Amino acid sequence: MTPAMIPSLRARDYLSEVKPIWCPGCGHFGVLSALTKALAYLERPKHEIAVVSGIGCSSRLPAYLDCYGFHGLHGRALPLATGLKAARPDLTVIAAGGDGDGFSIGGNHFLHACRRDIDLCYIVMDNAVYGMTKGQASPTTPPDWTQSALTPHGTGIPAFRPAAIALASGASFIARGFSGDPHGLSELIARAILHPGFAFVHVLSPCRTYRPDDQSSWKQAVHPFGEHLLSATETPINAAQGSTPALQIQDDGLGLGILYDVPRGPVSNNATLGTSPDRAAALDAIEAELEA
Amino acid sequence: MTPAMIPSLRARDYLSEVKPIWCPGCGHFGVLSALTKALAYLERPKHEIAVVSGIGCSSRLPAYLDCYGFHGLHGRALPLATGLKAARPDLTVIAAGGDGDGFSIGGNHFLHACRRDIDLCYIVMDNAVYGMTKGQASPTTPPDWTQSALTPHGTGIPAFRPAAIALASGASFIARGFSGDPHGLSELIARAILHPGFAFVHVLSPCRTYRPDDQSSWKQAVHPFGEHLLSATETPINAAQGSTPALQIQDDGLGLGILYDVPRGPVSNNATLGTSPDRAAALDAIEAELEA
Amino acid sequence: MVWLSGDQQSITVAISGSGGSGALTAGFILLAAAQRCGLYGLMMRSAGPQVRGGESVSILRLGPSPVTNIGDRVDLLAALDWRNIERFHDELALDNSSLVLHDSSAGAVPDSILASAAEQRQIDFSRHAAEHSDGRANMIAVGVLGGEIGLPLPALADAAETLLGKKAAATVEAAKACIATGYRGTVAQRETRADGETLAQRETAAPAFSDSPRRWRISGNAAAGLGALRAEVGFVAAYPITPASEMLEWLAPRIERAGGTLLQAEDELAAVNMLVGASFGGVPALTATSGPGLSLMTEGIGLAIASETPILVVDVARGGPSTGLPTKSEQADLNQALYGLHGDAPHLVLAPLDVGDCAYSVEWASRLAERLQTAAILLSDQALGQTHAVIDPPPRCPPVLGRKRIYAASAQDSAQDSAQHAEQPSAPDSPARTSTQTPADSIARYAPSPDGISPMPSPGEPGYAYTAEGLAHNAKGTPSSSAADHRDQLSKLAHKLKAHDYGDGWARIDRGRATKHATVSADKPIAADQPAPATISLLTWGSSWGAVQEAANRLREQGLQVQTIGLRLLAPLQQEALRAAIEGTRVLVIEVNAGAQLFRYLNAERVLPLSARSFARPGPLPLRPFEVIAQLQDQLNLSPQAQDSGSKHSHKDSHKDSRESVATASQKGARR
Amino acid sequence: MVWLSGDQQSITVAISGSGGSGALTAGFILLAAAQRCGLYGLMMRSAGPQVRGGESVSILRLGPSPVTNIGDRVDLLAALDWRNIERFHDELALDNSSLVLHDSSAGAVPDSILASAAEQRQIDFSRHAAEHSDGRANMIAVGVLGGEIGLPLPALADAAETLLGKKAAATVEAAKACIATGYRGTVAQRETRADGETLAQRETAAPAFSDSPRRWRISGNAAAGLGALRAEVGFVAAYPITPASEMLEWLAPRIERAGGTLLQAEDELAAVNMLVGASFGGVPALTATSGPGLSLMTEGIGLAIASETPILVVDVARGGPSTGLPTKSEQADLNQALYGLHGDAPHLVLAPLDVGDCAYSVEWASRLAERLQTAAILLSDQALGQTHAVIDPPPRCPPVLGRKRIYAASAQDSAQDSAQHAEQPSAPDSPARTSTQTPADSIARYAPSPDGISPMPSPGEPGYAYTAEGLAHNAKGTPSSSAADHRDQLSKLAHKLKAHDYGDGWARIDRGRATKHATVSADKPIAADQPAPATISLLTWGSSWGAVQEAANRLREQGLQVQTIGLRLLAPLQQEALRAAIEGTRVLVIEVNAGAQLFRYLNAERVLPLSARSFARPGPLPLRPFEVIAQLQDQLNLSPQAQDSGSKHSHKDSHKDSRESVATASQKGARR
Ligand SMILES: Cc1ncc(C[n+]2csc(CCOP(=O)(O)OP(=O)(O)O)c2C)c(N)n1
Ligand SMILES: Cc1ncc(C[n+]2csc(CCOP(=O)(O)OP(=O)(O)O)c2C)c(N)n1
Ligand code: SF4
Ligand code: SF4
Ligand SMILES: [Mg+2]
Ligand SMILES: [Mg+2]
Repeated sequence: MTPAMIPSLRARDYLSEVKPIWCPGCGHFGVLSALTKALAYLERPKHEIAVVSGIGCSSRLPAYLDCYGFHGLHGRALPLATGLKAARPDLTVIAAGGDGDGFSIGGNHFLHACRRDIDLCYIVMDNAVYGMTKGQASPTTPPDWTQSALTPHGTGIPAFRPAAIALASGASFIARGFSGDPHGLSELIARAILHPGFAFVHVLSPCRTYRPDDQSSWKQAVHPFGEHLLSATETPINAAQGSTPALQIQDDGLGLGILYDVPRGPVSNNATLGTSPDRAAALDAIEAELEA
Repeated sequence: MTPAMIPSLRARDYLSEVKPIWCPGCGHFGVLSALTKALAYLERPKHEIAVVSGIGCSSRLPAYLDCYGFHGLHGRALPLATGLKAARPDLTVIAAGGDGDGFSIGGNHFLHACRRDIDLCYIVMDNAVYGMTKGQASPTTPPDWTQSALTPHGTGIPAFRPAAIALASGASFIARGFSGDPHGLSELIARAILHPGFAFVHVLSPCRTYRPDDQSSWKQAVHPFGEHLLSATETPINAAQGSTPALQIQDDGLGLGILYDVPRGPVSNNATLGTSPDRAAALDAIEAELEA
Repeated sequence: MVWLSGDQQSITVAISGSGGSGALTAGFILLAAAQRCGLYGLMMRSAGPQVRGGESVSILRLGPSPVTNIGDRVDLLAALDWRNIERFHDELALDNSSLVLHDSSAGAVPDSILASAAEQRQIDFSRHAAEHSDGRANMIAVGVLGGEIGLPLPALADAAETLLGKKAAATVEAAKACIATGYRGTVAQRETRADGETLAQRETAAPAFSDSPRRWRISGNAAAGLGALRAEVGFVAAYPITPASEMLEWLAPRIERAGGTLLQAEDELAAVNMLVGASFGGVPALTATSGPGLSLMTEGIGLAIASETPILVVDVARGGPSTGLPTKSEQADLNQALYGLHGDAPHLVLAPLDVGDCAYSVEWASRLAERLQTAAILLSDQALGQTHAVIDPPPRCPPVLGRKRIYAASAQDSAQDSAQHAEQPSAPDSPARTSTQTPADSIARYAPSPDGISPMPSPGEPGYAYTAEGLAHNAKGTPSSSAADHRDQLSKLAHKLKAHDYGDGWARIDRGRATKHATVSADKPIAADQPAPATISLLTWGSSWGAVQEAANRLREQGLQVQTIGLRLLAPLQQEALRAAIEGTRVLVIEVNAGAQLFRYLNAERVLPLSARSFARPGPLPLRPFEVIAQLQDQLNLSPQAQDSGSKHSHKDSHKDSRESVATASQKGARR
Repeated sequence: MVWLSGDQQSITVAISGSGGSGALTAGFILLAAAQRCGLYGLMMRSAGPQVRGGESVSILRLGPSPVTNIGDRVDLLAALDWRNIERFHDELALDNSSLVLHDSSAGAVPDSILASAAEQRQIDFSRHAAEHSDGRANMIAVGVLGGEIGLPLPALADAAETLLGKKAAATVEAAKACIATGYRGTVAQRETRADGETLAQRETAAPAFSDSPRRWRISGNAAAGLGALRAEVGFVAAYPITPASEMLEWLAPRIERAGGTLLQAEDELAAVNMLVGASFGGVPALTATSGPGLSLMTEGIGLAIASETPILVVDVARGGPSTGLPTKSEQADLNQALYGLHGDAPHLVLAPLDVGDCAYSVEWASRLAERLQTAAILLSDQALGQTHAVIDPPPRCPPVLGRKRIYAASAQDSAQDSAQHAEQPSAPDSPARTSTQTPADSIARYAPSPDGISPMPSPGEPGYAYTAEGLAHNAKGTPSSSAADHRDQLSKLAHKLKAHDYGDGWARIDRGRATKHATVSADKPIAADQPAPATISLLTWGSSWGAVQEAANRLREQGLQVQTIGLRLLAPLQQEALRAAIEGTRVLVIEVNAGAQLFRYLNAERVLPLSARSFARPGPLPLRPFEVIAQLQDQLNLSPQAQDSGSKHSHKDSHKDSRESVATASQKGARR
């Protein structure tokens, strides 16, 4: 991001007129701001961007942008984004949502979107809680958090490791940002959008209301990812005969930066649109075959 | 498995009278036989065992056993097993199914059952195909397999790595067996049943009909897992402050044996049944509180 | 504005304020204070779109006899400030006999309030609060409103102490001091007012505050949770969703006290399948969700039905379709509950009729599911679930036999009669699982039987191992695609539901007591207390019951012979009983949804006369009694005066006419 | 057993055998041979529970005029062996005029076959096959049956060559040799038979084999896929499930040729949400599934409806409930298709009436969904989807305007009339997306409009960015919980479906041509060809159409004035048109499910007279014409003789009586 580049649209031009319903101090404000910055930096025309989401406080994001958007179903942002991108490869498609949306009810789509490696940017605003439904434990909530009446003794189960799962599932780009650092986050998002494949951006985005301590404790605990390790060799698709694929993950969940970045080719089982074959002729030929 | 132990029931006593619908030569026969061997070895009374499954050729397993069983929904064996075990901790609960059932439609439950670490044994009979629906690609199908009309150019996406996902999700026991080696497999299953937590047994169980080459190619390729690596340190639940949890996975998908085995405590958010409190008194007290 | 003086049977009070103003806390304290005086009441609340800290309104209605609904209008509004008050305009329903109390520092009275022509009065809530250290305006409002309503000060103070109990002692004391300030100011002010009532008179007239056992203060969601405990539900799995989460949050700590398990699932697909597993294990199981979750559960519910594994799904409905109106009410999930499964999948559908009835209905639904080895869907909604009410403790549900155990299969029919009236409402019809008795030969899990219920063993019982099956199967449970097996099992599923005797619980039918003007006339014989045969039936379900009930009472006072029918058991529909109940009456079917879902369902089952009419309008506004009265007059072409001259209802209506009425009625509803 | 001699309008042939015997291949070759002779036909198949290699049966019916169903019985059975033949007993429907050909080496004829009293004849299929190297018994059977039926040998050989084309040349040659052996043996044998017909006579009588363009040989699943291509569906996402997978497998390579995308999803939840995404992107999208998948899709379908994003879900139904009968047919998903969503969620439900109609209906459903910005559910079933038929190429669906584009919103009404009759069936009512024209100001995505359809931009169009919304929203799409916004948007959703002019496609109505005995009488004027007004309506939907149609033809030949009505558009129900169509007739509603789902639905909508009756019985057996005739006589108390004396139908039926009929009729159905 060289200072020489002066974007033709300012970040705020990407904002719609809808006022966020978020609580004052919510981490998601930082993500919104970082995203508009990234889009402005990339100079993507607003109408060529589509931001789709699930349900949750975080998933309210699309309406706050002056781009095309879809506020879909809880947990289903990724399939919706996948269908959109597969049908309209010309668009910049961004999926966004929360930790509950993406890792609890949407966990299966997360696994398979990572594997499928379609060219999407997926931003998860992880606040380690269900904000929208008033403070239940999410998969990333620490096991000993007892503030939810639904799990009065805590969940008792270890927190979900989004980066590890993404790596094990085959994601080709993994980054982690912090909503308290919108500038750094905007750069990660920009790179994720540029990545030609599935790019997962894990954002620590504290919930002011239900986990009021995260804001300050995360601010202190985050650090550059550099010293840690995320590596994958020999994914099954490009493994040499006889070699042994290996994954290594060393991650305290608080390291910021690009954790993993290995471009892979596009999905091959999709006939892309826009090659504009002669539909009518194809149909005629197919109908003729029915006489055989 | 010391030869001194002579089981009171023979393996075949665990078989029901229902004749399997499996194709001759199907790998799943080997799993059935290994499972009955393991049960006989463990001397579990038949009526204290429940085997639950999803839908698929593999998921037909329960009916072939003379235990309690549930042939449930496609992809939902694990939640059904979880509910059963949580409500009836006295039972030995085994979940079983296929790669499509467990890793495609059931992927989310796989993630969360590994995390939840409830005392279940989960046997996935992986034949890298959807047998029951006549030969479509499953998550573990190699990307270049073009035999399914639904993916005529192959899936083009790397195969799902069950062991890596299980490890990253927090499973406490991971093993891999081969249906062509029912004896070795029965030992793995026995150990999985004995493991006090979620025990995942990944079984290479070839589909004779839709992937006829796997039987012989797997027979040649499998090897003891020994030389490979599956390790997890510092899972979030027991991480020391400031330490960095790490996972390492080196696995060609064909190594047999126990890949990982770290007992963890039982889930703590479940009040267990059977502590037999005075229900009526509890109810009276709760009702009285409504007057406050 | 005088407390229940003269004819006034109840008072409706609203408190509004922006984020953090404590309008809800104030409402809860007033409700608890009413509870402390032997009054009835209910409180609904409404909030803006913000997750937290947004503006909100609490609306309470209090009275000496059971309060069934929020009424037509608000008598008294305390506005702590005016921010975004327009959002609540529809819900506030002020008119020219309402009184609005507002803070002088809150700025100009908004147009929407002015337009209502309500009387205005300035009260310096915030200035009075500032007189106390830690003082808060909402507590001044509690005092002012308590005084206006006529609740005794000790009741207000005790309520505040209970509800704020977890806060610092200083906070509680400050609250009590503010309440006293507000209360005294109001009552003193009245002393000087034209109505001349004295403080002493007021205090005498006020209901007594007592420590003796009180009525219950409970929300519909909590009552539903209580029903689960009463039904001995031992396993709950669920995924959070508004407005059902509170039922789960109420249950989580309490089911543990009762020895059960609650598990937060990764999604609704998991939750419903967990229930099936637990129930297969012999433990009654329940989940709570709302529309989107119910959609995700339909496949699992179908499995419970096909495999004959009892489960109960409580749908605390919100506005639809899709994600819809998460925090507001509508009765629009009836279609899905009745018909939402693939294949022919007969099951139970029930709905509670009021807050307390959530306990009764959930208990009954769970016990019926257990007995009939099927899935039950219970349709609560936001208007029941999130309404807090002061009520008489709800009764236990009628006795229902427990799961049919395999041991007792032969002795079944004889055991049934005696057990039906046993004190224990759910005695299983067999010896306990610990019995050492071993059967001579195994009984097929899905064997036919006269009542359609096959005995169901639980894992752990030796000799009965079976595999529960969601594929079409034969009597043993082995998958079968034979037409005969399929037909036999399908008719078994249908028959067991039809054959069961549900008793009287299927509906509340109220033909009214003798009308007021009848009882005051001393020369009427006691037999006049017997309700006259009805000529009009107001037929409804679920949360609409309260408003319909009040509408009926008013109509009766006008001399109309009105009966109300609230269906509690929606499926299987008790056709014969319902036909008998509406025989010879004009029927108006009332519900809060756009699609006239109940009306269509009753037509599908051919229980309604062709003359029956529908009043269906979408949510989210709560149904008000006056709407029902207006529709009655409009649709049945019936004003109180007209009725006597009107000819008795018959089925003479022209066929054409009546066939058009589905569209007409529901369109009318939609247009409102 | 003589080919179509005399009155016989068709012949039904079955081939059975155990795993690997090739009974299905034999059936396919016979069907293709019939196609080559200008005949019509259809072939159903049935298999045992084994995944592969289990025993199976193919049942074909062939004739010179369109074959609509499998008929009442099997004329001719070739049993390659007897293994597990009892499994197919119900489907084979042999009687004392059937002929059974069986292999002498297969052992004793099973009791079930003997009980049918069918004529037996031994043919040494396997011995004859052994005469050829690589020879197979099933090919001998093809020859024998071809000869019996009277298909010309060259047609059989050509069919075998086409169908076995991918195999080794030697295999194909062996097959042809076996076919010739079987054929010649049969025909020669007949020469010596009592009927004295000579080979020469047979060959003359046989239909001609020609190379000229033929009728289509296609399955319902393939036809549905073709409909998708015709509708310009550009995106398909799906998860495999029987019996829908074949539709997807047919489409996968072909949609690619037409420039579209097909994606195998991880589950049905993903699939349906992928459609919503693709369609939001402007590309018509479709999925295919069966009951369990439809259950999982209901939440996503609701999103499509609420967000007004067109999608089409094809349900190739199988027997239910739950996992049910994966490989067998039933029409039991109608309830879920109509009512299966939470909230009020109006949408389209259609059903094809025969194999070819799958193309027409899928195309129409997709185009309607596009135009009306809603979800369409199309109810095919296993009996249509997996039936292979020889048919005339099905027509294109009627013209439907494409998506309403934002540019043309103002010129909408005028453009509509002209475009409606344009040659291009789906001209979008606006300039193409590439237009450089930029609007003065943005139009709200969910703005009200007279036809209820708001213009819908696609991403990429500058100036119209909007966020599609599944929450209740205002005209701009901003989430809103206001009662007015909710009511407005709900009525828009309902209105756009009601207001659309669906034309004649909503149903097939057949009042019959002049009956046979009318046309043979030469002195009748041509006007006699006009059908007489019907007195009986046989009302049905989906795959039941064929059998109902044949039943009606037979009844007409007996002199009854019968009309058939096959509903193609089930929702929104075209009440007025349907009422007009059945006016003054006695109505029997016919369907293959236990719950009388269509009958109940029509009652819910109050379109049926009280005298209407239901014939509903569960699957999986295909509906046979004789069942319909028997029910007609039974339920409408009507034999052909009785009709003239019977009084003309009116609505006089006692009310009581008619209200009981739901239960009665459906129970009768269930008991069959
Ligand atoms: C099918 C379904 N289940 C449950 C819900 C209720 N629900 C709405 S948002 C949400 C969780 C939101 O948590 P998260 O995704 O972490 O977002 P946050 O609010 O924390 O930003 C849930 C459970 C729903 N809308 N749909
Ligand atoms: C909800 C749902 N979707 C799809 C299906 C169809 N279906 C049945 S089995 C199966 C796949 C089975 O594959 P796998 O689990 O690998 O088992 P296998 O047959 O290979 O042993 C599918 C897709 C179904 N029954 N239910
Ligand atoms: S509840 Fe939490 S996540 Fe939701 S808006 Fe408020 S602070 Fe943000
Ligand atoms: S299809 Fe494959 S997996 Fe299924 S029974 Fe046959 S061999 Fe086994
Ligand atoms: Mg969150
Ligand atoms: Mg498989």
